[in-house]
Amino acid sequence: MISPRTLRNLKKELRSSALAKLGIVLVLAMILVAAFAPFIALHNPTNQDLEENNLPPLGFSRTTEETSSEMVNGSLEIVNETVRINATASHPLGTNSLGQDVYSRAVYGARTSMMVGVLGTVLAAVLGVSVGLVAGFYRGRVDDALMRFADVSLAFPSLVLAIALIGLWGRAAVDVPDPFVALGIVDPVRAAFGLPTGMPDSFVLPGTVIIVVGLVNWVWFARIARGEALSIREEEYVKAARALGASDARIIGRHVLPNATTPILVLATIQVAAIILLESSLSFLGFSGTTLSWGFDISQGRGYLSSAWWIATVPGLAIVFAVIGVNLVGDWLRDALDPGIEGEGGV
Amino acid sequence: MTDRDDDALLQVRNLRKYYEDGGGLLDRFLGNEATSVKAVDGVSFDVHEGETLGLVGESGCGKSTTGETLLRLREATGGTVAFDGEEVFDLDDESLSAFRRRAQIVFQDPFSSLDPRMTVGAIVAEGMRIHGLPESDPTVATDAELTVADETDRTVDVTVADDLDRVVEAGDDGVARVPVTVQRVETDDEDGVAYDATVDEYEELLGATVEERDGELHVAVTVTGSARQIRNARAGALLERVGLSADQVDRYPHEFSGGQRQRVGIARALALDPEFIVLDEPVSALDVSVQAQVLNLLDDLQDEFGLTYLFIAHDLSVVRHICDRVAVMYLGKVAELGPTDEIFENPDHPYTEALLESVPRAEVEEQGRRVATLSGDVPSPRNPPSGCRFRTRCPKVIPPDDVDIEQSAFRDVMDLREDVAAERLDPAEIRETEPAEYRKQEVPGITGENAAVVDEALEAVADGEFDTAAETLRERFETVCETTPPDDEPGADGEVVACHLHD
Amino acid sequence: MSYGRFLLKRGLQGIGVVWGVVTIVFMLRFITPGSAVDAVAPLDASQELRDRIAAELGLDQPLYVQYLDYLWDLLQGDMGYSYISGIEASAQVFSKLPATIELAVASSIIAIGLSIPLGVISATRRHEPADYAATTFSLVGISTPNFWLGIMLILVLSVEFGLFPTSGRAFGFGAAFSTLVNQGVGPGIDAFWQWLHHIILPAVTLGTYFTALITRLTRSGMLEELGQSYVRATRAKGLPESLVRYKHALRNTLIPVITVLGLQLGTLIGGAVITEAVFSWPGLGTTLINAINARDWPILQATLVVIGSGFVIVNLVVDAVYAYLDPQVVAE
Amino acid sequence: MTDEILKVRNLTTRFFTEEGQVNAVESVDFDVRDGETFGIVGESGSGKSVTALSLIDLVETPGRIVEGEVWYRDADLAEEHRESHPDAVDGDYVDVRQLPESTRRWLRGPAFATIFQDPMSSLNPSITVGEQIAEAVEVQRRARANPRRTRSRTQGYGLGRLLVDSVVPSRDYVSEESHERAVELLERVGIPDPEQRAEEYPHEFSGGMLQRAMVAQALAGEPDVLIADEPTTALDVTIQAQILNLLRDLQEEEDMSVVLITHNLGVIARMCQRVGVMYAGEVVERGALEDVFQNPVHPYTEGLLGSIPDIEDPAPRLSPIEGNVPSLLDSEMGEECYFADRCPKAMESCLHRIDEHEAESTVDDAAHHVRCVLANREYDESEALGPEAKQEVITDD
Repeated sequence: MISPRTLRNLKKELRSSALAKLGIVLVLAMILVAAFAPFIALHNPTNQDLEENNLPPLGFSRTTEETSSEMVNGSLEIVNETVRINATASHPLGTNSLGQDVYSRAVYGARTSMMVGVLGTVLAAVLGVSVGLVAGFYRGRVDDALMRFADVSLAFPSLVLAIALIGLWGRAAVDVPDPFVALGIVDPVRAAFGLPTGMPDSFVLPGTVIIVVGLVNWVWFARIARGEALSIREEEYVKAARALGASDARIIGRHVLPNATTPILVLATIQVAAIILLESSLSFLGFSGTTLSWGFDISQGRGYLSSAWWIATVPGLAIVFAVIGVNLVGDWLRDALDPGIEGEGGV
Repeated sequence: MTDRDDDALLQVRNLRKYYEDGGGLLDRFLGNEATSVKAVDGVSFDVHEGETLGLVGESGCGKSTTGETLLRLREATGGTVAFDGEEVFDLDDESLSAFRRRAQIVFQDPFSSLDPRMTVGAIVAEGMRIHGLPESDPTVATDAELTVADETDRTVDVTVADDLDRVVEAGDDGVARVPVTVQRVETDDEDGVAYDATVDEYEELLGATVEERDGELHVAVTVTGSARQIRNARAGALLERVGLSADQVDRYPHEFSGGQRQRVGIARALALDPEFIVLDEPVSALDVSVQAQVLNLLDDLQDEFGLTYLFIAHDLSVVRHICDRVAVMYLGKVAELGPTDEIFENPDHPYTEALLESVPRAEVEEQGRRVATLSGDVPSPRNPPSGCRFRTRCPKVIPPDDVDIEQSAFRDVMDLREDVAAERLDPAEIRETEPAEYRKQEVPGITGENAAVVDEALEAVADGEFDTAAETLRERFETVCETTPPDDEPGADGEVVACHLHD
Repeated sequence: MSYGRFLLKRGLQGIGVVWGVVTIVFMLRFITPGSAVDAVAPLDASQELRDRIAAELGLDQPLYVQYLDYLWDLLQGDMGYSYISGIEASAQVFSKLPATIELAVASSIIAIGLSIPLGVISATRRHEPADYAATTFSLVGISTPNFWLGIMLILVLSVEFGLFPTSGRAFGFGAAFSTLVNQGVGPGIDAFWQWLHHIILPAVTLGTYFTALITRLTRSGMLEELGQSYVRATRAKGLPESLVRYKHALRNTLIPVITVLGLQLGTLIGGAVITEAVFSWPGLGTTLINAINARDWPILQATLVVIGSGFVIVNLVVDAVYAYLDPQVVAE
Repeated sequence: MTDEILKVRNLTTRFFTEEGQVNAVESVDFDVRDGETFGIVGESGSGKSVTALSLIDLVETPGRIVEGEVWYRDADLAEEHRESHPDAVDGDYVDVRQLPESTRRWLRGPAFATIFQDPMSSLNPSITVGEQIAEAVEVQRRARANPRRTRSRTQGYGLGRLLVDSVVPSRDYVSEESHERAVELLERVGIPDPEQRAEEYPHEFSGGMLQRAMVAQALAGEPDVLIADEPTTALDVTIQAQILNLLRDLQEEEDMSVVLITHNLGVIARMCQRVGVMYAGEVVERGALEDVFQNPVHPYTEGLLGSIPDIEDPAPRLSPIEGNVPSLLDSEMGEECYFADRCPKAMESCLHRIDEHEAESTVDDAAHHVRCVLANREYDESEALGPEAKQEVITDD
């Protein structure tokens, strides 16, 4: 599918750009973290331990006022002492208000973001590209109808529409069994490394969010695909194919789509980044189908800004690094393949 | 209407192609009237078997649109195109597909005519894939040229699969023949000897098995290659035929130069072995030295496959070199049509004359040659001039017979009339320089009655009344060239001179 | 096609889009599980009570009748009454609108004011510190979720250093302005300072993503424009480099940037919704979220309609500027 | 002997790309005389356009003018730089390559003016044609007003004003006289109704009219040398004839020399007195039109002339040059004559670098230079390079 010339351009650009290398490293890291979460998470992210809540990350400590009552020569006295709470090695990045390990939740949060980002983009791409290609290729009324509908759906900011749809359709989610846990290879490995076992055997895939995110972002793909189809159909090799007797379906499948993949590929990377941001915004506002999400953790940490700043900070940094990685890969593809799309796509 | 010239392979009659734009519902509501660009506005010509008809003209004259419309790559607005007697625009899908195999096209731009994501082999073989070729032609007999190595003492008979012609092309005698040799081979199993048959051509596509039955050797030759392999081999052969090499089948278009890419385009057109090819400016984008190579190739292919060409170009020296007959087009219509030498040696239509005059010759005599150029620009095909479309620039525009005026002066008058119609004159300037004086500058060669009428018109312009000025000039100087369109129907000899000088 | 006729055409198309927006908002109700009555009727309401409510809300009419009623009411500015508070929906929504507009305009000014110069400087001073700084800032800018940025700003600037209020909106721009007018300069300045003091953090939060986006666009647009052959031809006629860059290249760079501004307006308004949630800024965003959670249909529909048509109006302005800059658009 | 206005010596321009060093222009020598049209002909990839850009110092990275002198005759300029750049001045001639970059930029307009192949992409689409021509006039007017300070050309037109102008087109930079002069120039190049057309945008012009506007813009600085890079290639043949007539008339009336660059040998024949043929970055043959066209010495020139179909008496078959244009990648260019692999008369002696030889010339005052051994010896069959040697030449390292 990817022609050797595209591969050559990609390699050439990769060699000459450090940012591209950084991008690939970050994205690979995110994929690995998401895939092998059960192995690298220190604790089961959902385990609560109220004794050890709001523990600071390593290198920091926290003071808290503790009041205790004591019998001092016959009368009840309230004693205020300031107690210093130090970080513990078992929770390097600290714990949140329910005593859940912040680092482990960030690791599992990667899985949610990755899933929603990729699946949402795929759904948007399939919807958008098919409609856009047909509209651009046949033009006329089909094209007009699409363009008017695209204008209307652009009038609704993705976040606004997403909130409305999720709010109204509910937050149905799917319990996906964790393959590694199912294979039973997680606990032995964790035990070997002296890590606590008992990782969650499944993780929650926010079905509604993925569908809504796909529905909300298909317009960007439709616009790009339509633009490509409009220009490619005028190319001489399409006319030559028609002269050879090729049917419309063959022309679209064999000539238009393959030559339209470059801008669609670049837009896809932009959309993955945008959807990760969108998903975290939704879960921050409480519109996500799962609690194991960076956005949700940030919203939890908001209440403890003064006392436990790390609860909100760590998942936020995770989002930033993940999205920077995806954006850098997007820039690498755009610089190497020069698809000529600027500013399309977005939250 | 001329009778149907029976041996003409292609008969185009009154072909029209208009592009509508600005026709959106909203546009009409807002009053921006839908305008139609009359790219091809009634073109008629024939193309005879084995001939190369040139279709030449400047950009915007509609030559490429004509080429594409007659192959139904664009929807025609009107007119008829008969190919080998069949009306192309009425063909149903099934017969349209058959027509596609007989008529092909080669494009101009080496970088846009090949799909960058397909290998060169796949590009050339695409036609065959669409039409399920190579299929076996039942009328073609198949045979083997048997050579039996001397020491085999058995009688041998050979049976050849009848779809052999999918791989081996039929010879002149209409038989697809393949050389097969049978020889004895020493083997170490018990009877010490066995017979082996090998096919000496297309080894990877054909297989030969030999069986010994009661003292006789029976050799069976069958096609073993898959359809894809056969197509690939045929594509390789076609690449060789156009001057590239078969082992470039898996290369991509970006690995080839402009000239080589055009050769791939030609190989693609040949894949369905058509009878008729539209060559739409095939060498215009190439450098001179590469252009010569491709022109020679097109010549050789025409002789070898008996092809008929419609050669579209704007370079007159290339057209002179390769075409038997030439049609000169201007603004969507045929201005002149006839045998190449006649058109180039003594052109009849003023536009053809001007074209030939303008072409710079690559020889020393050309140095410092002063060319009498046409005035103004090509008018917009949105609203072409009435009557003869060339009248706005024609150096031989015909004055009305009751007006005696010298040709160049009449041309100035007609230019003046154009400026008045387009309101390009500045009333203040005319007022300031006095109409008579202004007339002397703009239209020097006129005197007496003619001068008086022009002054009267300029007077009107000075008062800002462009319409009355146009009317006064029209009454006196209206020419047949603007009232009646010249006849551009091919005569009995198939020639056309669309000019009133020749009615 | 003259400039005026072009705008008229865009205007008519805009009205078509608004009509589309209204239709989709109306349809929203019918693609949602559960009936609107649930939002109003108490849980244990009897079926007979629920029917009466449904009739009262006109839900028992055939679909197209409801649709025409809805359109007719809308045209008269009547968007129904909030199921929860009973206040007129349009009143409630329009009272919240200025806050969102303020926020959107403030962040746009920051964004456009910062990003165009940043983009141009980084394009004309490639591979220099300025370029690297701008590129890094813009990359981080578009990769940071604005709600997290808001929280971090609150953490650092409000909690730690106490420079800015953590949330809320003291004076609206209008209120501050009227204070200036009625109560003279002293309180006016103070009112404006209050307004500014409260809006800085939300505006920066919302503006950052947009600033980063436009900086990247301006930079790549400028680089592409400087590679065009008309730039070389302009230099060939002896024009000084500053003229070539700003009068010629920058002008043509702004055209696609402005087009994208129109496209990305949705991102701005979407961002406003979430920024308002972070800073509890009393704008349309908070109204929308509350309406959704409470299934308060009139308010929800009113908010969406206002956001949609606001978007169309702003896009018309963008088209006007775009057509002014690029004469070819009008000619097409 | 008419005097030369421009003498180019050993001009070498190279592009340092990732794939390696591309030798676009390789030690090119030629002169341009007063009031003469000097033609540079060659196919795509021959380096003719890069030569033009090198003359006006507009070679952008990754290209760089590595070597070469461009001697331009201008008494005042020579006087000005006699002390500051002693070795850059030789009599009235100044080697502009040794002058500071700002002075070279200052020469664009009064000394050199350029018109390009596609007029539509040589003008800013969102600014009126009149304004862009007036700009060219204005820049010369301001430069002449105070030649010393180059900033003079943006005096009273600071960055702030510039930024405003980038959005709101204003006429601040350009004075009223410049606008009138622009309209005069439009009329001068034969555009009807110039006041009205000056207010129109490039997309409202036809190709021919726009090229006339480009010529008008080039005349703004009353240049000594007009460099025309494929001026009529994008035009139809009748419009081409109009533009060529215009160029010839202007050359006579403005007493201007023209460097005409094209691949069309017919245009060269009609316009040029002397011509240089370029192949793979080198000038392989140069001299009077009669010499180069009637008794070409270099086999490439012969091959080129043989490939063109003759409109007057078409030969039954063309005699093209076999093979393809060589790659200009330094790593793939050996030490031999770059045409050796395609040359029908290639010999052993062609396998090393060849510099210009003087061949005999029929025209008295025009030297006939050829970068080929055949300039002063006969082709000797015995030394001919066999096909395998030629093949080996292509892939030798």
